Amino acid sequence: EDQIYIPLISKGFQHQFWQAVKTGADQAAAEFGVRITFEGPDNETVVDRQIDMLAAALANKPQAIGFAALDSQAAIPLLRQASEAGIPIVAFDSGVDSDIPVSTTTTNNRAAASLAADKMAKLIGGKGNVAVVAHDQTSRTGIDRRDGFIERIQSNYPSINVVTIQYGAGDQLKSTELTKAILTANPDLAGIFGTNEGSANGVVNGVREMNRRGLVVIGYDSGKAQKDAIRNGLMAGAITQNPVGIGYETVKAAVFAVKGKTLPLTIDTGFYYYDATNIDDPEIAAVLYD
Amino acid sequence: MTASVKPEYHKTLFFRLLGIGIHQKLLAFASLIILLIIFSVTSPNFMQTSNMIAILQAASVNGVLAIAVTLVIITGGIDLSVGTLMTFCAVIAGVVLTYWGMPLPLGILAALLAGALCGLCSGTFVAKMHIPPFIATLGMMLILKGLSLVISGTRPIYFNDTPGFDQIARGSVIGELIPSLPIPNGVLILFIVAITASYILNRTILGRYAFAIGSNEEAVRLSGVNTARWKMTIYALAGSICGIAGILIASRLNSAQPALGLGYELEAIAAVVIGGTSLSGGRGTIVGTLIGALIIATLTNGLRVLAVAQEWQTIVTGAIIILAVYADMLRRKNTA
Amino acid sequence: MTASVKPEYHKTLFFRLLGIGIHQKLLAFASLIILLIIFSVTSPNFMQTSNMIAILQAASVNGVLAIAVTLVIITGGIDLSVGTLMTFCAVIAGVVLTYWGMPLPLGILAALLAGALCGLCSGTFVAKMHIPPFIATLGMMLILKGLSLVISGTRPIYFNDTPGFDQIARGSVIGELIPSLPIPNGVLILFIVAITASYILNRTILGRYAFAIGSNEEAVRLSGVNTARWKMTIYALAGSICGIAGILIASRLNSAQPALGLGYELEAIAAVVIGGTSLSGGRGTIVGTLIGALIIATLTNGLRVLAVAQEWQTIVTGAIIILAVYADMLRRKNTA
Amino acid sequence: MPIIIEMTGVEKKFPGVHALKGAQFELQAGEVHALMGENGAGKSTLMKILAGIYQPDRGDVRIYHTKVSPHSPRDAQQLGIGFIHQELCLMDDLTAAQNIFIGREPRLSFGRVDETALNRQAIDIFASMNVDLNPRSLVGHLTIAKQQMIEIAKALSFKPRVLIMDEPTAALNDAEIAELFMTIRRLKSEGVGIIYISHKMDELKQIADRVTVMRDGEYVATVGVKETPVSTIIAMMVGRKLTATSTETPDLSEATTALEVIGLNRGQHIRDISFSLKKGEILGFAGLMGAGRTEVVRAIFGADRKDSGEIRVHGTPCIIDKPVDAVRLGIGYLSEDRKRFGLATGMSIRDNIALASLNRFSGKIGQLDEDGIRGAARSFICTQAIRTPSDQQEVRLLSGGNQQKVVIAKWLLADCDILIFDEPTRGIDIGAKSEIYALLDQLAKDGKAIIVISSELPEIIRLSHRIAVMCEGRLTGILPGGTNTSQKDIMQLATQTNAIMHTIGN
Ligand SMILES: Nc1ncnc2c1ncn2[C@@H]1O[C@H](COP(=O)(O)OP(=O)(O)OP(=O)(O)O)[C@@H](O)[C@H]1O
Ligand SMILES: Nc1ncnc2c1ncn2[C@@H]1O[C@H](COP(=O)(O)OP(=O)(O)OP(=O)(O)O)[C@@H](O)[C@H]1O
Ligand SMILES: [Mg+2]
Ligand SMILES: [Mg+2]
Repeated sequence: EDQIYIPLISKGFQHQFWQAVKTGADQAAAEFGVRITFEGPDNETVVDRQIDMLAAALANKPQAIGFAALDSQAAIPLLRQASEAGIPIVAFDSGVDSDIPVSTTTTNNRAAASLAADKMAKLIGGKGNVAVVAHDQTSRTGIDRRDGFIERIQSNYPSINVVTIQYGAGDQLKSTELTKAILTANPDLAGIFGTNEGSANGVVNGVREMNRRGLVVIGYDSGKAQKDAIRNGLMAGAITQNPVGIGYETVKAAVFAVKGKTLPLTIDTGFYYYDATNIDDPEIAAVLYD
Repeated sequence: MTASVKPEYHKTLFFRLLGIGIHQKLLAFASLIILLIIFSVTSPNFMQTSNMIAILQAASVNGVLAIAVTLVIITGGIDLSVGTLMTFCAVIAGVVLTYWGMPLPLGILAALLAGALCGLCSGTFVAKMHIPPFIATLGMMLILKGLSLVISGTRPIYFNDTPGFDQIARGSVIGELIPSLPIPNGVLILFIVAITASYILNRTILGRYAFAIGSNEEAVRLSGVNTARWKMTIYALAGSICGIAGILIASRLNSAQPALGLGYELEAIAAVVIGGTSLSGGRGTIVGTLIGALIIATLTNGLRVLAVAQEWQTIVTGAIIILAVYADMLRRKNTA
Repeated sequence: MTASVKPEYHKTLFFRLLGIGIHQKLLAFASLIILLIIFSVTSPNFMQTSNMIAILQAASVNGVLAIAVTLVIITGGIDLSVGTLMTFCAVIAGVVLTYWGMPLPLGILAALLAGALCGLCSGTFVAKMHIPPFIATLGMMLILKGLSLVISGTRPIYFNDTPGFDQIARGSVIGELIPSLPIPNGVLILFIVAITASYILNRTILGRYAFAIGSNEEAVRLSGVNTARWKMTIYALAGSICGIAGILIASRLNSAQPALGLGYELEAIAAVVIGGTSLSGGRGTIVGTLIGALIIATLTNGLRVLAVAQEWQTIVTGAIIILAVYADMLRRKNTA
Repeated sequence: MPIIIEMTGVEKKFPGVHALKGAQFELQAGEVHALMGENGAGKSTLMKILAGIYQPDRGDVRIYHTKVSPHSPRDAQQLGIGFIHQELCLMDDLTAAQNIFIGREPRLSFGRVDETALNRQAIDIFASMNVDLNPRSLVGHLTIAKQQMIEIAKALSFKPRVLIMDEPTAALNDAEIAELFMTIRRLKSEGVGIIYISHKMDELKQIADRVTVMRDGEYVATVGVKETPVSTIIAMMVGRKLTATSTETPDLSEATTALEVIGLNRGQHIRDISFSLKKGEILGFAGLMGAGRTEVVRAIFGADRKDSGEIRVHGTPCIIDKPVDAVRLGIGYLSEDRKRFGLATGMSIRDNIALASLNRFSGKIGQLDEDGIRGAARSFICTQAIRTPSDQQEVRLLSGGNQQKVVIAKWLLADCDILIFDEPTRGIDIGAKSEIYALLDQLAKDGKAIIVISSELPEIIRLSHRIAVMCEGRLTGILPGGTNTSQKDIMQLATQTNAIMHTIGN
């Protein structure tokens, strides 16, 4: 069988975001008639496990590889080995600090989080205390979203104060508990930003369990719970990337690379802010997942 | 030279059911009380009814899991699969209720049955195949983690179509009777599970054999007891308690999150040991475990309310776990 | 009625050093060989030099950690902090080399010292304060996790300014001599650690006391041995081996990743138990642990090369861990 | 003779137990000084204080008139005190030689152990004790008797000036005891002072020079062995006179057969064993240590597998694969190692007594009839005179004799009519022993069928209605009980390696 084989090594697997990326990748695979596999570690800290995955993927002599680096430096020797063997690498989600990838399909997390900050500022009237419930303290996406939000607040909205940042590992229950603690400690809190699906749902859950009204919650990514929360007003709005698009574009770029076509260095799949008003718009609905 | 904590039998019904020696056990609250006092002093927002309820609720899932582990630890075993088993049961409930659209009681029953069945598997590995409990349940932990993803299709299952499902943990029967005390049902369930488990441990043949097996399994076998069968029963019971935890967490999140659960086992075991149960088996109490779970929940909540930086929260939690167990050892040495 | 696996002494230097009884131990390879055969048959890409080397390399960090845990388990304890201690040591190396710009040997020394010191802490909790090893090292696990984040400023520390650092694990001294066999240094280090640990266990006083303490601590104490001191030494030794693991992983990643390490302890313990070491102490071999680590690495790699769906990989891994231990138990029963 | 050790006014309290009340003791060089007393009299505690394991609450310890206070086993070792513990205190996973020299391994450079020297030295010690043991064998695989030998070798290897032997012969057979006594006499001639604790009165005359008697933690008296009759010493120990009783073999010709074993085999250890046991009969099993008696009864009880053989209970052939099966058929087994196989020592007396009969005390949903259990436990505590503050006392805090009574009570409560006692009086004082004898007699009168295994020939002769003798896994003969059989008759069969059935009487 001469079917093109493209393994995708992602940053995660069981999370909805990565499953949405997988969906997009599967669509592209069906469309271009290639075979893909999709794998990712349990959490975004286990850098070495991801490299073992990459090594195993290389053993199968793939025609191209899609790779979302947990740490872009750590994987460079293996990536170099791959590119020397003539296997093109397509980076996705976040880039690899090197010229090895033939193309990078990504969302600008930092810019997306800044947009969340702008929306937050607007909704709370430009002043007050806000908190961040982040999903990870050390991973690229965790840092970018946290910093993108905080830096925008600090630089543009001097009367807004980020009182606390806590990390719930994207675990809904943990994020629920820590949201409740934040609410207890800050009775005057005006808004909370949850930096991924699990965090955002945890925040909504915590707010609901504490029966707090009038609090502005801004989330990230989509998923059924988050969409419901936006529809029924518990969540003001959320940032969404285009995970399906990321997966699709990655596989597409890989196929093109195998066929020797030239590719743009970065493919920005974009991000959007959605709330109750535009959630059903076709172009938004297209990038949301359940 | 450590004294043993033994089920003793006391006068008042409550303490009889919880199986505690008042005098000895009141001392075990010490660490908890100290924590409460420290946090009350350092943060004005800590001592509010709503926050106390938040702590209780935070302790509920871990508490139920810890009770399950306590049963297994008393027989001299350990159960690392409680976290993923909880998730697995939640997913099963999701499949039955949401995918198949069955009525609520059937979903709950399915979760409990699934838990009991998986527990029975672990129990069989341990009792019949003589695989060390650590490995048998580590293997189960991985198997169940994978199965949850397979069965759910790596997607959360929502319970929106099952009205009342989220009220199982979130609603408050007590709050309806006494509006000033809106203790959520999840907490109530924790206490009901605790009292039932305590009753089983201290008042039934199953409990008696659990202690005896943990104390000297060979002697029990030579007394003509089918130790394998009783051990399997205990693991199955622990499994069905994980099923309750699965319902609780699913109800709180109004969804079954198939990827959750890893890491919950260590927190549960920590609660058990802080509560004075010996990891070598034969000794332990459910009240102790409850206190252990409350200590962990209070600590976590308090540090968050104080807005201690996350990395320092971890450090302090680690230190306090060591200290709490150390204090418990000293206490028991002195009251021995 | 299970027979004991004991260090026995054999003729050839290699086996003497590894302390294995050839006849008995060759059987322990069985599970590994079976796995290798199954994967070779099912996937044409599995049996390549480069993939075998990938497996060895994947086993190296876990193998070194598992050796550290083996030492502790032989004394009848357990060490849950090995994963985060490894990270902590890597971070310390990063601070010394990158932040302070010291020369390479100092960085390595600092990592080993940090490991030994933390091990000594756990050892003190266990031996002097009589805290159960499970809890003492669970506490240490949290403390070290937090400390790694604090010290590193929650950022990875890169070793770009320390030339040659990445060659510690990635380079290949063997490959320079025999170009057709580019076995990375990391693997070489694993084997050196294994041989040294095996030597210590089977040939030195420290090893003798480790087995003796695991076998019957009270008897050793009554023989006038300062068991506390020796236990602390073992924990410190295990800690410094975690330091080696820290250097290995930092070199592989050319960075110290401060959040990594949680969960590594269970994999290490699984390797130890698959290798036939008894969790109740007194018995165990380093070769067994090596085989255990290789079984896990082979399994993980093979399932990936077969492109088994990830959720099924988890399920199969769990099942095989249980089966491997079961096979080991049956084997020992028969050779008893 | 110079006085080596003087202990005076020693007080020791444990939580809830006043173990020593002003006890005193004196030891001269070159004497064997027996320390006697009932279970729980405080003998071991006193010796543990001397050996630095416990610290006394009050009182003096002098060695060569110098006040000392050993604070650890190591201190005591340095003072020249060797201690053979009552409870075996060995590391099962280490070899014999490694056990003996633990803490004092001959070393090479870099902390290496000189394994060759270690084994050589062990061989020397074994040779001096005249025992045949491989220094490389794993202790966990050895019999209790061999393990006891290793304990003794370990204590000797210190070349102590004072050697404490806390019931060293509890697990030894007569030949081994004879060897031990040779060693003791040799040490004595070298001027070593020996403190000898034992419950076997006959050993007293053979080996001891003086005897100190303790009762309830108090010093009673020190007397010379030669000039004091044994009955006086016993009276000092128990504080009352014991009347020696002997059994009368009842006429069992009418009695039905309770248990029949036909052609039982298992590997090398059990070879073609057949015998029968009637209701109301006490069948003694004699033999040297390792003759296979324990193996036989464990196989009957279903604790170990059998290769072949039929077992009939009350005439019906039965399959007994697990202890559960045996108990269901009314067979109870009291193992020789009650700590390991008989008791859940961390649990209360009440729980232990009820352990084999919980089914009877549990209701529909498994709830326990705690009152019923308490009643049953208390009635056994009464009828068997178990000395304990309450039925809730943890079993591990009881003395050996009382622990044994708890095990017996467990089987009586379980309503077993076939009872197998394996070394029922091992480590049990003379008072408790006679109580257990009386109890066995009574049980037989009540119609129970009883098997008793004992390595003490006088005991076997005293108890049994018939005596089965085993040697190397074979049943070499069945002798009549009572005064018709002499120790010599038994020993002859016990050392007879080819199996010729001698059936005398019955
Ligand atoms: N560590 C301990 N804690 C509590 N009580 C103890 C402890 N050790 C001994 N005792 C109690 O002290 C008393 C004396 O015990 P000891 O072991 O000295 O008796 P003994 O004379 O050696 O008896 P035996 O002949 O049965 O060995 C007993 O009542 C025993 O239960
Ligand atoms: N676990 C074991 N491993 C190896 N050999 C054993 C084991 N148990 C018993 N044996 C051997 O089986 C034989 C019979 O032992 P058994 O204990 O039945 O003898 P016994 O007559 O009851 O003597 P004792 O009074 O020592 O119990 C002995 O040779 C003994 O060494
Ligand atoms: Mg004694
Ligand atoms: Mg015997």
